[in-house]
Amino acid sequence: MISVRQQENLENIIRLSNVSLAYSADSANVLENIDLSLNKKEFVCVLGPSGCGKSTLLKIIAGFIFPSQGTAQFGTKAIAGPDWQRGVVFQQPPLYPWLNVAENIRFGLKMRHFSKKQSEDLITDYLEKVGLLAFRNHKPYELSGGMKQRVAIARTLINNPLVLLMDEPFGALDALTREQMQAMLRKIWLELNNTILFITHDVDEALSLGTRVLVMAKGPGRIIREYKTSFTYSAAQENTESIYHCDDFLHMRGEILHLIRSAV
Amino acid sequence: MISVRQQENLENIIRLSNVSLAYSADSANVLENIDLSLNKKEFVCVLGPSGCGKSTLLKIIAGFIFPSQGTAQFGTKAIAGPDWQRGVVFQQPPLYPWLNVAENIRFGLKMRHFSKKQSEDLITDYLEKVGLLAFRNHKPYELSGGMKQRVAIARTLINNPLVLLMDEPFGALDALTREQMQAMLRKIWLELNNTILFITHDVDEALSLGTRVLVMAKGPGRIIREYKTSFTYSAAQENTESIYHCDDFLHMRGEILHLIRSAV
Amino acid sequence: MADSQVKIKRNFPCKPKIWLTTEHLITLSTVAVIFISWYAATEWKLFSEVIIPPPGKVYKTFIDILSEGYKGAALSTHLFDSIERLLAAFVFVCLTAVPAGLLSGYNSKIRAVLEPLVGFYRPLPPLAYYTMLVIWMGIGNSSKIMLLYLAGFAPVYLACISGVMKIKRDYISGAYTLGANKYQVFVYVVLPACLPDLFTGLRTALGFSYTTLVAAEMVAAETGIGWMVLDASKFLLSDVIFVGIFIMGITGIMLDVLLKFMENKIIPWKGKE
Amino acid sequence: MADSQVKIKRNFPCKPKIWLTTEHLITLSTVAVIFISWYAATEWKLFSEVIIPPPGKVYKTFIDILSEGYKGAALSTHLFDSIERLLAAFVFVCLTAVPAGLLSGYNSKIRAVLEPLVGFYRPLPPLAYYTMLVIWMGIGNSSKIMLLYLAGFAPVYLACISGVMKIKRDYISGAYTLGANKYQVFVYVVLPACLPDLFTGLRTALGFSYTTLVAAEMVAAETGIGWMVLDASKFLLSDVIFVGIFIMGITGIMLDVLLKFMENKIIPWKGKE
Amino acid sequence: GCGNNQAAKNDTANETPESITIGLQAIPNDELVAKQWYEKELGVKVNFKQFDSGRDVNTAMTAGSIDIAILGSTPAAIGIAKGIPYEVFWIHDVEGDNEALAVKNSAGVNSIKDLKGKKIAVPSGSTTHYSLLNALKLEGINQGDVRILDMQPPEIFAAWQRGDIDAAYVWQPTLGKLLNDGKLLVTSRELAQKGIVTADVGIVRTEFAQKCPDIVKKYVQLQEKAFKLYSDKSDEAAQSVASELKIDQAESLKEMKELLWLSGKDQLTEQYLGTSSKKGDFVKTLKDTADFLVEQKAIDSVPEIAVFEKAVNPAFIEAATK
Ligand SMILES: Nc1ncnc2c1ncn2[C@@H]1O[C@H](COP(=O)(O)OP(=O)(O)OP(=O)(O)O)[C@@H](O)[C@H]1O
Ligand SMILES: Nc1ncnc2c1ncn2[C@@H]1O[C@H](COP(=O)(O)OP(=O)(O)OP(=O)(O)O)[C@@H](O)[C@H]1O
Ligand SMILES: NCCS(=O)(=O)O
Ligand SMILES: [Mg+2]
Ligand SMILES: [Mg+2]
Repeated sequence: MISVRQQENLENIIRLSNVSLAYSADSANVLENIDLSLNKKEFVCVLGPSGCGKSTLLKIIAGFIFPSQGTAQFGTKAIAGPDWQRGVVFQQPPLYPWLNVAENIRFGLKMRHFSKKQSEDLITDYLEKVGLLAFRNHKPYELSGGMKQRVAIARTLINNPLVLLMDEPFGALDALTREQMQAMLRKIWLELNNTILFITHDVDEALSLGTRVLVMAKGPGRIIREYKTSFTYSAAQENTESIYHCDDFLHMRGEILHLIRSAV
Repeated sequence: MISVRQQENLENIIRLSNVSLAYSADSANVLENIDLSLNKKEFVCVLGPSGCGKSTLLKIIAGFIFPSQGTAQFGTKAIAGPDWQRGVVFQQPPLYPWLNVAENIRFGLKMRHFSKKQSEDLITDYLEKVGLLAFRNHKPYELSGGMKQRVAIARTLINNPLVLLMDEPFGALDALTREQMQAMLRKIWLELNNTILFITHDVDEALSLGTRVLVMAKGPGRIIREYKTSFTYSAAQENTESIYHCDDFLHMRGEILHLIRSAV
Repeated sequence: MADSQVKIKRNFPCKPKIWLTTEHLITLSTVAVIFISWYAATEWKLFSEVIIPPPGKVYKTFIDILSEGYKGAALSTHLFDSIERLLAAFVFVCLTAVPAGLLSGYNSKIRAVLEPLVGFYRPLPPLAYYTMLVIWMGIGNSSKIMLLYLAGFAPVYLACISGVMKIKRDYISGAYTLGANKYQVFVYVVLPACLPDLFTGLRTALGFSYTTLVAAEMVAAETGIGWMVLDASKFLLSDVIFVGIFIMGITGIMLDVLLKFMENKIIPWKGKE
Repeated sequence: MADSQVKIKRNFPCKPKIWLTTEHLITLSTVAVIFISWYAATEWKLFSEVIIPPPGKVYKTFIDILSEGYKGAALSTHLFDSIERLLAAFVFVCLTAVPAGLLSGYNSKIRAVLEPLVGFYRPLPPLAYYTMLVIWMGIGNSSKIMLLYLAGFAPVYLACISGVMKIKRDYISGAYTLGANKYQVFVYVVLPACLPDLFTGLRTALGFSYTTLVAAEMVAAETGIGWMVLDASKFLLSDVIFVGIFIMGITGIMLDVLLKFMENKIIPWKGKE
Repeated sequence: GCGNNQAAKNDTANETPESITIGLQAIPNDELVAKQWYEKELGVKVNFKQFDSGRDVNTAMTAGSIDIAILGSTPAAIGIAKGIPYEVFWIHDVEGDNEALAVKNSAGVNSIKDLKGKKIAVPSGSTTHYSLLNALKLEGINQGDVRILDMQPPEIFAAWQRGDIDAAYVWQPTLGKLLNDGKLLVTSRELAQKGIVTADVGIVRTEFAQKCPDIVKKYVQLQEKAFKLYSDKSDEAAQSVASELKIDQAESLKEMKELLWLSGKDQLTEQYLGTSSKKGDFVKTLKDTADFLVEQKAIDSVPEIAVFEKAVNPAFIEAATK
């Protein structure tokens, strides 16, 4: 099964060529010489020290900002702005305070003219997936930090975009909820075949979810190493906890941690 | 040395007795029957599922909200509002956008009438501690998520409050930066003897930092288990990584994870 | 046993409303102090009656006008006519200034057309161009409503622009990534996100239009509270002027409270983001 | 080799300023269209000259007034006198309404005293109480400045209150936990956090005061742009009225641009939180 | 109203419009006495519009919002000079003791000559403005020797009370209030005797006059009727004015008597409007007024006398008294 997916992957869906970015003309480059392709159905995790430019990279792919140099493409077209086929889960979730939890989650479907009935079932489904069924009618400002993050995740996932860009989506979740969310995301990805770019600061998380792990360094931000992984398939089948103890995993984990430590 | 500290600890500095909290008269209790004492020089970590009321508990101790029932005391007095002796690191850091990084960090010292000269050295010191020396004159909106969090940490630590209340302070930090921050906090705590209440969703972090770990459950939020720990002393002396592999640690970690999983 | 149960005072972070707070008492005292000073000043004859009429006389005049009207029209007619002009203008403001302002905030080309025009007429005193309005639109209600409309347009328009400018960028980018098109972003994000500023603008506009009422009723009106005050001032009937001023002040406050009330109903999230 | 180097167009998320944008061109066209319609309307004599004087005549009158003055005073004197009154009022507004508004937002007791008073007088038309002001303060500059001051006070006061109300709670609690006392929170947090709203208030107030200029110069003025327009309207000198209106509109825009410029200098973080 | 509807242009001279609009001012003269009869006797619906001063009447005339109105001779001269299409067809009253120059007792002024260096308030562009400037000129006082302040009557009273001004040329009822601590220096009646005539005149929109001459004629007849009532039963006339102005009858009679009332016959004499074939002195009064305003730099230019000749139209009085 693994090899089948690998073959399908050959087609690029996102392609950054020689991208550099500076926030203003008189400041240094935040990203430099980034060459990155996301293949279809890949799950790419990005690791890197705080401030190395992970969010910046994601914003370029999302179409919020444009490379100062180089090109960014989605499919065969240059990225000209945001698009629902590139769904984004923000580092700080911008939920709409005038909508309640269910309405926030419904937002994308409404924009895309789903009928109310079609949406209702989907919403209930996703509310359950993120464990917030009981908070359906709450307003965002009545939620805890982790609950907000989960609403934001549901809001983007329900849209089922071709590409999912997620910026530390599980950052504010406790160990248990986090595992549940990881499992959910993995399942969705396996079923729906989205392409995912996933920023995290947790090496375990990156290894247990990604098919590819990128490690970035800072000053200026660049990709220093790439790992192909497949622990996520084992995790999907067996107990997740078990992969954490397998040697391959521990080895790669050690290598990455070492890399991050030494890169500074 | 450990026993010495234990003895000093006998004095309560924060005491919650039978505290319940509901956000409004017609909603259910978010916290119920909380009895919690923080002894002087303790480092208490709080774990618990997303939405169980960790932040709410911290807000009560900080003096931002008041118990609906029961009493909250700081020393011998009821908590009547915020106070610099109970320093707070927020889950979402409210840095002042009109001040640059150094000015944000200087804020507390300025309020407390430290001379400019006294402050300058301290600020440089703390900027170095959180790894942001180069960003001294940046504005908060020019920082990445993790950098903002570190500014907020420095801003509170520089004040050296009696009690430190920290709400997932390292949530947005990558593995390396996180370790550095943990080491820094541990060092400060050992040197300055603050009392710390530390909310986290990372069990490893809780065990490697705390002298006591509280586990909360939700519906309504309550403390279901307490662990005394002392891994932090070993971590301070030896390599931090080493404690993660010691049996005691793994055992307690497993127990807590199990507890969190089964509590739902 | 029932009587051993202790009632515990409960606190809630979101306090329930209390009807008579210390603040209300302070407000009442302030008003009382003003009335007493007024009474004292006239009682001791610090000013001539023509300058400041005693409260008693103003009250009597109020009752008289209430029962007999002023110059051929009942008080209610005067009030109603003024409010009608105000509201007509206000409705037009809502229908035009809100979309114009939001669109101007949203689209820099539209702003390039409208903002300079508004910027130009905004500081113009109504009295400076009222003559022109009367010449163009006649002396009927339309020139009066137009004047009130112009007074109200600018604050709402500018508030909307500034509201749009203040929207968090992530709210808008978020909507695009969820599949909204420009039009949907406008309706489903820009509009609700601007509501707090919109209401501030509407309240400013209402107060501002009210302020223009006398000017609007200066030419060839026969009814209206503004006209009544102006007419009374020609005959130095200071008691009538005072009655008119009180009515305008109090109805002004009432309209404002009404808007505030609507604001609280419509924007419960204000200040909680 | 030097000529093999390729110049690459670089983009930055924060774009550098371009001096003549499409928007500027649109604005210029709008203005041009208005002038051309004006010219055409008068050329084809759609309206009598009293109603709309032709641009040429207005320009001529402007030059005349510029060289000879209007009714015994140079144009610069008229303009200067008006601006002086405006600025005096504006300075008093800054000195009083800003602290009053911020304190009212911060302390509910202070608000309980001041807000109802402001709420009451705010909708009152200046023309309704101007006679009272003249009675109390005479016909000199002080009653004129007072009228402009009252016009400007309310917008700034209300903007400050609403600014304080909108401050993120965490900004304030954060300051307390860092050791600030009530006074320090006010100076170091409330004040800077309100600056954006404060400036909006100041700009509204300036426009609003300007709007009251003619009313203020209605009584016993011998100079002032407002007086000039009013006097001209008594003698149906529509060309002078137009000159006056243009001067007011353009100086109004200039003052507003000045405030906007200051705002951008003082609050670089606006909209970036 | 008549002639308001451009589309319904019709050559027949005597249309009966659906309604007409009459502009009033609060002046205790024949207009207010006659007001009670208009609706019934003009045979059309009548809308009344109340104006504060001749200045607003001119504005409304320019807009074509009113058909017939009353205003002072000064604003009338301005309007004609500016080419507003209306004609003077009636003189409601000649200003007498109701408009006067009052001086505050404490100012220590006993004659107009003493006014040098003093502050004098007057509503700009009104009849009294013209009267004041002429009164000063007659005494050889330069405009620069005094300070003339433009104020409306209510503010004049307020400023007077405070002692901000020394003198004022105003009309009733403010004038009466000022005299409580002031005295008269000169009245418009005295000035009229020296040829400085100011008056309140009836004007009609030219287009309306051409289309509906009958209504204008009837209107003139009603003024005559009011004049008669005033001469024969002054109490009754005073009563109707009193109820219009909301003052008591004695007060209204007193104020009415301060005005000089003219019958239609009086107006057809040389001294006033004259006849259609030979226009009277009032043409010159209007022209003089306008000339004077130019001299004072109040307005920029004055047309030929012929324009004023054309704007004075006694034909309706002639028709009415036939
Ligand atoms: N709006 C901005 N203006 C100027 N500089 C910025 C801006 N946003 C980010 N930066 C700078 O760009 C660099 C990278 O920021 P970015 O947010 O991409 O980091 P990150 O890798 O996402 O970090 P973290 O893990 O802490 O979220 C940082 O040095 C930051 O100071
Ligand atoms: N302002 C509020 N109004 C109403 N309910 C609230 C409010 N803030 C929090 N709650 C509710 O209180 C509960 C506890 O929230 P709290 O923020 O304390 O959780 P937490 O343990 O910090 O969670 P997390 O780990 O996700 O930050 C949640 O169910 C939340 O919905
Ligand atoms: N008494 C006449 C007043 S006015 O028409 O000249 O303003
Ligand atoms: Mg980031
Ligand atoms: Mg929390």
